[in-house]
Amino acid sequence: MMRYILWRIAAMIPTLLIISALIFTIIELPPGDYFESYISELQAQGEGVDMQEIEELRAQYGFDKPPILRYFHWVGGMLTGDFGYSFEYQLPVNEVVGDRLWLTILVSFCTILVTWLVAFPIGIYSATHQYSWGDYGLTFLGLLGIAIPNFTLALILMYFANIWFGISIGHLMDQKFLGEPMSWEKAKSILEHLWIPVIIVGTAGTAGMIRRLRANLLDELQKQYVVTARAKGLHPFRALIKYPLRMSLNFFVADIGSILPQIISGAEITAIVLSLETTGPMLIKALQSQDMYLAGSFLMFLAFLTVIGMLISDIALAFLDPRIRLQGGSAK
Amino acid sequence: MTSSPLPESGAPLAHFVSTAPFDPYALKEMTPAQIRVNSASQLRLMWWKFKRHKLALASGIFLAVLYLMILVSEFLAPYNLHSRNVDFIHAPPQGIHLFHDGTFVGPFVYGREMTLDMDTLRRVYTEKPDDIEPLRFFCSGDPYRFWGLFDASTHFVCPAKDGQFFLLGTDRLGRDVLSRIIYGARISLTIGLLGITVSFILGIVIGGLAGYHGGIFDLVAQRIIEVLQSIPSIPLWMALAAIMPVTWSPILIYLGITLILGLLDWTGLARAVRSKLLSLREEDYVLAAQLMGAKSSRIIGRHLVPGFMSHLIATATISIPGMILGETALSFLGLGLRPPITSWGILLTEARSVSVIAFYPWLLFPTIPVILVILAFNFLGDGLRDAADPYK
Amino acid sequence: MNSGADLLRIEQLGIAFKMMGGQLEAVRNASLRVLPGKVTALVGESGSGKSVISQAVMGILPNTASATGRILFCDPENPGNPIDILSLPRDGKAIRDLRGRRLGKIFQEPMTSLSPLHTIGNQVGEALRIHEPVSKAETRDRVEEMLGLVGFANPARTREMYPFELSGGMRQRTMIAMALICRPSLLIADEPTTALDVTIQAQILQLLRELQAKLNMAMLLITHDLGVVANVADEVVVIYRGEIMEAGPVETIFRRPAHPYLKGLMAAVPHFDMKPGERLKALREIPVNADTLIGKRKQERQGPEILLSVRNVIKTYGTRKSSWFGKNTAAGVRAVDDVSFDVRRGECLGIVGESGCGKSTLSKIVMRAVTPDSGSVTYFDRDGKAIDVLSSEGNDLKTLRTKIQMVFQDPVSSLSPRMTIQNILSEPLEIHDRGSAQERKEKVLRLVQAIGLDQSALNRYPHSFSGGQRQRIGIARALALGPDLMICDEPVSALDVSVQAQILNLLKDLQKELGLTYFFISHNLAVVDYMADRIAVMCGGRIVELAPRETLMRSPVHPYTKALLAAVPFPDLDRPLDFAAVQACGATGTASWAAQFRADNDDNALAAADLGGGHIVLARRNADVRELQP
Amino acid sequence: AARRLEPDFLVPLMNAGKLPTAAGRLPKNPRVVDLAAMGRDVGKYGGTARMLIGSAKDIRLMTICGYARLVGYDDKLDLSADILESYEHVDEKVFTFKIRAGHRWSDGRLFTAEDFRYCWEDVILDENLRKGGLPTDLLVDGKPPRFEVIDELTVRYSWDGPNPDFLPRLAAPQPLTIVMPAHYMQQFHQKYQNANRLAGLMKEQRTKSWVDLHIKMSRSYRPENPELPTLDPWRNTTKPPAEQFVFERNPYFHRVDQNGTQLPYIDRFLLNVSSSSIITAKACTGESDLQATGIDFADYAFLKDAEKRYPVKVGLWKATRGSKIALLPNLNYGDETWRGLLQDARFRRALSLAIDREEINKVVFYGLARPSSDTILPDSPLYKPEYAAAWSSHDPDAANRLLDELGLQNRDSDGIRLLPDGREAQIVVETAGESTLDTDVLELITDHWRKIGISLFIRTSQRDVFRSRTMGGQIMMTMWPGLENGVPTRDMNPSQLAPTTDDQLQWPVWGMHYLSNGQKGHAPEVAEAARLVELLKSWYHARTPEERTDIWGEMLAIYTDQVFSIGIVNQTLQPILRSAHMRNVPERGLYGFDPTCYLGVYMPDTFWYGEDIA
Ligand SMILES: Nc1ncnc2c1ncn2[C@@H]1O[C@H](COP(=O)(O)OP(=O)(O)OP(=O)(O)O)[C@@H](O)[C@H]1O
Ligand SMILES: Nc1ncnc2c1ncn2[C@@H]1O[C@H](COP(=O)(O)OP(=O)(O)OP(=O)(O)O)[C@@H](O)[C@H]1O
Ligand SMILES: [Mg+2]
Ligand SMILES: [Mg+2]
Repeated sequence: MMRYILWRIAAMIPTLLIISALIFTIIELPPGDYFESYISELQAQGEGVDMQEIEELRAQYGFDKPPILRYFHWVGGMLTGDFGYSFEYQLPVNEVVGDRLWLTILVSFCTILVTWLVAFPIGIYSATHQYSWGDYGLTFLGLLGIAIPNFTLALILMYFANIWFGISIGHLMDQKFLGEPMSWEKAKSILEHLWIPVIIVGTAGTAGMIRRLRANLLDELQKQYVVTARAKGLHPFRALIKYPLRMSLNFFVADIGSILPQIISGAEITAIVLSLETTGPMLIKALQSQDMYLAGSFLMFLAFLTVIGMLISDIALAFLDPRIRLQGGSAK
Repeated sequence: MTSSPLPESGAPLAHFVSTAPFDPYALKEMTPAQIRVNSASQLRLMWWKFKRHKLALASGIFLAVLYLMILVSEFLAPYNLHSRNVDFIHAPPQGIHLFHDGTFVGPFVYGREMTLDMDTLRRVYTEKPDDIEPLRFFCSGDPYRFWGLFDASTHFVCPAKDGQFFLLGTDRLGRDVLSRIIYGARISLTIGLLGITVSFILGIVIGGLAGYHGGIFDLVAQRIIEVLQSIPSIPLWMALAAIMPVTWSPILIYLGITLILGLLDWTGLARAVRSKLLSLREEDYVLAAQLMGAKSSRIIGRHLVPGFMSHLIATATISIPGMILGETALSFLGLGLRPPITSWGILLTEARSVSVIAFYPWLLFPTIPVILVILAFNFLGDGLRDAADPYK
Repeated sequence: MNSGADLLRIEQLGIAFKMMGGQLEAVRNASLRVLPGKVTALVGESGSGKSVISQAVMGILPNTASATGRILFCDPENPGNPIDILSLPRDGKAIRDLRGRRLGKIFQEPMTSLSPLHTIGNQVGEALRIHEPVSKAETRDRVEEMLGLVGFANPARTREMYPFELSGGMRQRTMIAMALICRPSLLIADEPTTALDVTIQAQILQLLRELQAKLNMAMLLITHDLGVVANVADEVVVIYRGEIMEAGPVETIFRRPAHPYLKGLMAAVPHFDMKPGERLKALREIPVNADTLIGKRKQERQGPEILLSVRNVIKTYGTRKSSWFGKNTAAGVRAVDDVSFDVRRGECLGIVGESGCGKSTLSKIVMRAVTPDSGSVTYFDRDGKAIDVLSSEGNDLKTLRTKIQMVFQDPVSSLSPRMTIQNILSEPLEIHDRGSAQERKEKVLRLVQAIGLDQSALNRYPHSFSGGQRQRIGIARALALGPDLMICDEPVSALDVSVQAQILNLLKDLQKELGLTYFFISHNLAVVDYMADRIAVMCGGRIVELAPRETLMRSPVHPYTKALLAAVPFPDLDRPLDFAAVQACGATGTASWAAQFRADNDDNALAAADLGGGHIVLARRNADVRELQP
Repeated sequence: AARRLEPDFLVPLMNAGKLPTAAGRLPKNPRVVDLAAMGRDVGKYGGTARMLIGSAKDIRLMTICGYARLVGYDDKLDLSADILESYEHVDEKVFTFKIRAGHRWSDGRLFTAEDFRYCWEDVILDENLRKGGLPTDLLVDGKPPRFEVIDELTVRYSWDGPNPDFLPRLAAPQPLTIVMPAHYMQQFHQKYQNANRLAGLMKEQRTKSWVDLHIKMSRSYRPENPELPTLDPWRNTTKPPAEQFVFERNPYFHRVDQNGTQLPYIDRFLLNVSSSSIITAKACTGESDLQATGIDFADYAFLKDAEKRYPVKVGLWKATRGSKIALLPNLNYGDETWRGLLQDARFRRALSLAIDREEINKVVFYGLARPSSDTILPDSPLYKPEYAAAWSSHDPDAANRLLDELGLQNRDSDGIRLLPDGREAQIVVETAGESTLDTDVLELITDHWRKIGISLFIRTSQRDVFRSRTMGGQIMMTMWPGLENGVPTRDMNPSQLAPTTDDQLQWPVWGMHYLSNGQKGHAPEVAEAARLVELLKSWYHARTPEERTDIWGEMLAIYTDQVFSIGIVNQTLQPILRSAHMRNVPERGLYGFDPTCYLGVYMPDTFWYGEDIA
């Protein structure tokens, strides 16, 4: 196993290289570059631009050189911890992300937590009470969550949260706390705002998890070893947790690698609508304005999370099910 | 020898011998129902089991009707997709009445009048209580080109001549929301499924092979999955949308992009399949099949995947909303479908500001068919699952 | 011994299964009882409802079943207050309190009854943790003690292992340990010893008797082995197709069987004194036309004499724990240790041996389901072509897959749970493209009938069959392609003697008519005696003795063989098993062996010694052949 | 009444001795704003105004709206000295600027001729800082001015030829920079700073060269550097990146009200970064005290509704664009046949005539806008009704006739006209599709054009690629806002009517030609366009106001008659939301970037909070 892990870590290097090349290509694919979009944005407001200055900037950031050189420059920079420069913010990328990263982690973490806290009990309940009113009702609620597009849900929740609870529209905190240092009041304000994005982003994943957990559990519930456990006098619920649930976790564990990236990118639209101070809107904006180093480094960060997540998922899988042999072919 | 094998509690056991006739060759006679069951095929058995699940059956019928309906959207919709009525912009939904002043008139709506409140700049619609506009059925209304093939103008229901009938209200260009929902069903119910199909086939095949064979196959497949999973869809859409040729029709572009997304979307499923197969392949029945000389495809298809069916069904039904609403996120960023094509997702993106929720909530009506379809697919999936469940 | 009120009284029990197209009445009007401290044996035909009754007692009938009648349990802890188990809420507190603690159950199919994800120790100790306030350490000690009692040589190591790392018999012993760990007052044992070799079986029976005596434990014993019944039961109930046919004290049943079914059963028992060529007397004979069944012409025994040749095969399993840190084979288990033998065309080679000695592993190596560390397996085709089993590819492999078939030791897990019997049986035909769809259908029907099931079985799923029925389905599947060599791993262990007779006769007929070759693994020495032409005895991964049937049975040389033969229980009240004499004599008990058979930690000390007449025994290299002769 | 002359906000600083009193902070001769004459009230100090911005870059709104310029427009669009005490010019060739004595930068240092000199000699003329040479606005016939420091408070720029653009450029929303706080900027200049210190500063600011450092630290339009001394009414105190920018009053601001109270009244502006999609919603819940950007006419009803629930007021101003949105046919389109058609005035006129502007007005603008060609508004002294009416009536028949005349009489089975080479007449209009407005209008136009046998396809793409793709001839037509300045005076440069830059999407290649002095692109091949260029050139040399008026008139006539851009409606309304307590915000006004600088010419420094200050 140890060998396998080392081998996998080694395999990450070429994988990440391929990913970086792909990401670079995707970012380069749309015609134009940041400066084009910068100029046109200014023009749309009726402002003029000093083309001379733009040309200088272009030269400064190597946009007059072939993309391949820029690619190597970028990758080389990342290896030394230099993630490039954001044109939009006119700051090094590391500095731009700043607080947003923490808030993103906060939102993602809460979302994942809520998703699990909600999905597991409900999934188990639905499986053990198949076709009860509870099952139907919770299924319906869950599906409602994914049937309504995130941004619509965001608008609705935001609107009613404001009307009913007086929570200020959008953002992760009241305006007055923006840029303030952390305080009790600020934390309270953050909590007050947090539930909206968490619900919105969480619903989709929750419903999927409930349904899949339910399906997997229903399959396992009939297995003989559950009967054995019951014959030992184990409480059916404990039996369920210990045996079928663990079996059903297979799909869940297979997925953990992509949970974080998925939630982060799934939250993008919501974050834009709600104008959250997370990285999502920043990424989208960077992509739209072709602020390439910002976008690229960000995507690489997500990719890195994914790759690590996959490794963790594989190791967890082997822990979960001792029968699984990751290394070998089909012969024993 | 006694007539009951059971003595008093605690008493010594007497020798009991049954006196019932005994014939080792006797066969239990079967009822006709049993005979029918015994000679049915597995599919037929499943169908019978499926039928027992009433809600699933109802959902199945509902979906079938829906899919039949999209064949005749033009006929069912009271208006055309793009018919505008500039006098009825943002008109709220209208109730159908049967009685006027206590007398039966048949289905009709009251005529309405729009006034513009110049102070708040809102359009105010007032019902004219004596303007009865009876609905017409199988009537001639907006002319359309049926599936682009021939001209026709028959509709299932139309407003009274020179009247109006907006059951679900109108949007900001005065287009009938109901008609747009009916037309939108065409795209929403079809193209997305294509994406699901592609991603499912790929997911099962690649995940299946990786999980079943493991080793180098698994290694390569996993690296591909890693790479694909690392590329979020939004930047990809942005890139693709930028390089797709202008001359392609929007529907073609959308189809293309859906397919591409399908081609990229299989990774999650593949991983689930793979990890499940990694453990299932250790089962004895797989070994049994191998020893019979079954090929991998057969083992995966006949032995392993069925053991995983519930998960697949659940995943499929849960991906349907994603596919129906797939374009909303993109439309939101201005990358999705463009007029003249519409879908439920597009209709929803049109309601993208808080003011809509406050003033024109009927623009959110398209969520209702989405919810219904998703529920129907899920219940259908439940029914299928149960039908395939040997323990039921 | 206290014989107060009945511990368990089953009154007028009826159990029916909801099925497509109607009900299946599995049990009708069954009444039986178990006295405290006594053993009631429930015997009967395969599929007659024994296991279902035992499930009803535990309150763990499947959802599709419905039960009528009463099952009264009179807990000695709470005497005079019988509880009707059927009336307790399903999985309620009351019944949960009984299960595991007061009622222990040994399931018929040990493989599927254990969770593959949890260690043996975890699963065995679970009942203890549920019902008794025990500390971790205490649990561990009790578990290890229990594992030791059921015959595990190294309980500490076994505790850490996973079920799939154990042999069939080991899993069964795990089940026994699990059922016994809380010292229940009633043990429901559903075929507890089918997968055990006779010596271990005797050991387990001994253990049960001790517990009975010590704790006044009663036992509802479901078994097909009339020998076991004769040796441990106090009362016997005979059930046939869901109805009680005969009941009485063991004496009466054995000495004065009255019902024709019971008589037939007694008559069908294979015994060691059968004349060559004598057929077993099955209750029902099903005439089988080998041609139409297998669909293949009667074939002369042609081709080279040797069909399969196994040479120096070695297989070592690494344990999972060690596999976390690189390949560490040193810590592994040597399941098959330098085994060589030949299988001749048309013969039946019987394999007997200690539970966990590597029989199944060996058979899987021959099937190429397990790759040995070294050694070779060669198959000789009818036209003399030698195929290397371990490395063949393409066409050769395809031939092998049709020519060699296997009956798995564990019938449940070898049947795809989501395929109907129809599909399971026609699958090999489909794979190898035999016949049209219609022909396949007909053939499947003939196969099903040949194994004593009827058409109504075709559209059911494996889980809805009884243990014996599933076993027969496994046999039918192996027969479907008409193989040359059948590897049967305990093919009839779950069958009652009459159905067993029926199946054995079928196999014999096929052997005679089609020249089928069998590689027959069994713990039932009488069965092996009936079937085999030559018998190999395995112990600790090695073949310790190999001889023609007669020779081996009459004049065994190896101490292990002798011990085996001595531990066979006879269905005869006058030949009781001398439990005291049965000692641990397997791989763990080598110490008691004569010096010339012991390896004494020297890997290379032993070699096969030929005693002539095809009689080979494993002994020290320097041992004198004559010394070995009995 | 005893008026308080010091804002509470500054009192602590003054008490601490860090700040002089008002008298010490104001120039000897401050600019007096006569509020009464403007019909406004004298206000009182205090309060914080919150404003929502769509991205951090929008902090430049404060520079635009603050509108402190050397010379600036008033709300009648007349030029007058603002920061300068006075200015004079001789024939628009020699400009003499007089600085207010005692005028100080926001850090308290005196503002003198040295600041002009530094900017001219050490920045504009510095080869490192100005690699591309001088800004074109400073060149007349390719030659820079002579710069002289007359005395401490007087500077002079003189050219050989007239530079009528000079003062308007200084008054522009994004002004020409000719002055910098020398005392502050010198520390970043190679010439004044020792190399070691400079290197240290570069490291601190993470710039690669001192040039970058200087550029970065001197940005005044987008005031990202909180240290940079400014002359604006409010100065930024927050360093980006941030979600909220705090602008505080400049204690040395040079304007006073008629009572001598130093402006601005409002102490602070808080600019909160929000995504543009929820600015409206937030503004409607009272989270903004002054909002014009990010809210749209379409939201008016919603905004108005908020008046009921929150202390806000919504007014409607008139947008100054020549047309809210216009269709710009690319006269440099790559396809030969199409280019021929697009360059033919009859074709453009037909397209214009086919549009039912009344319908669009009704559907999208509640009938409150005015159908018009893309031209100036009646608010401009140069306005004539015929400009607006040119080819902007709804006359499909005339349009059809024009098209038939052009040889497009053949149609296919769907009624779509065929080009001479047999292709269908399909026009692809590109739009940024950022608001539904564009697509809605296009959808309506699609129907209108179908009636004349032209099919329209909408393609949304990122607007940043429009310019280069239009240049490359890949875009046939774009949807874009109409003329920038819809309320010009004759003294404003009419260059927007002629091909003068490469970002004019109807003729970028010609514009490039002009811009590059004939180096790139090519000269207009359409006579009328060429004439526009000529007229523009003659405007520069026109001596009398009448001459200028005439030139403007002729250009406007040509532009509208030729339908170089197809206007739809103009005089659309822009909602302006303000706190109900805020005073002096005009009810009506002209809203636009150029020339009114959004709120700039209406002087937000005179806005104040009445009643209880929020
Ligand atoms: N879950 C089930 N659903 C339907 N029928 C069942 C089910 N379980 C058992 N049966 C049927 O009930 C009958 C009795 O089964 P049971 O398992 O009790 O047999 P048994 O006496 O234990 O046989 P064996 O000795 O072969 O194990 C069989 O005919 C079997 O097919
Ligand atoms: N997958 C495995 N991993 C590790 N050890 C195994 C595995 N399979 C079998 N073994 C070990 O190999 C030995 C032989 O097992 P095998 O199943 O061949 O025994 P057997 O002779 O068939 O016994 P039984 O009669 O009890 O079925 C046992 O000690 C068992 O624990
Ligand atoms: Mg049984
Ligand atoms: Mg075995």
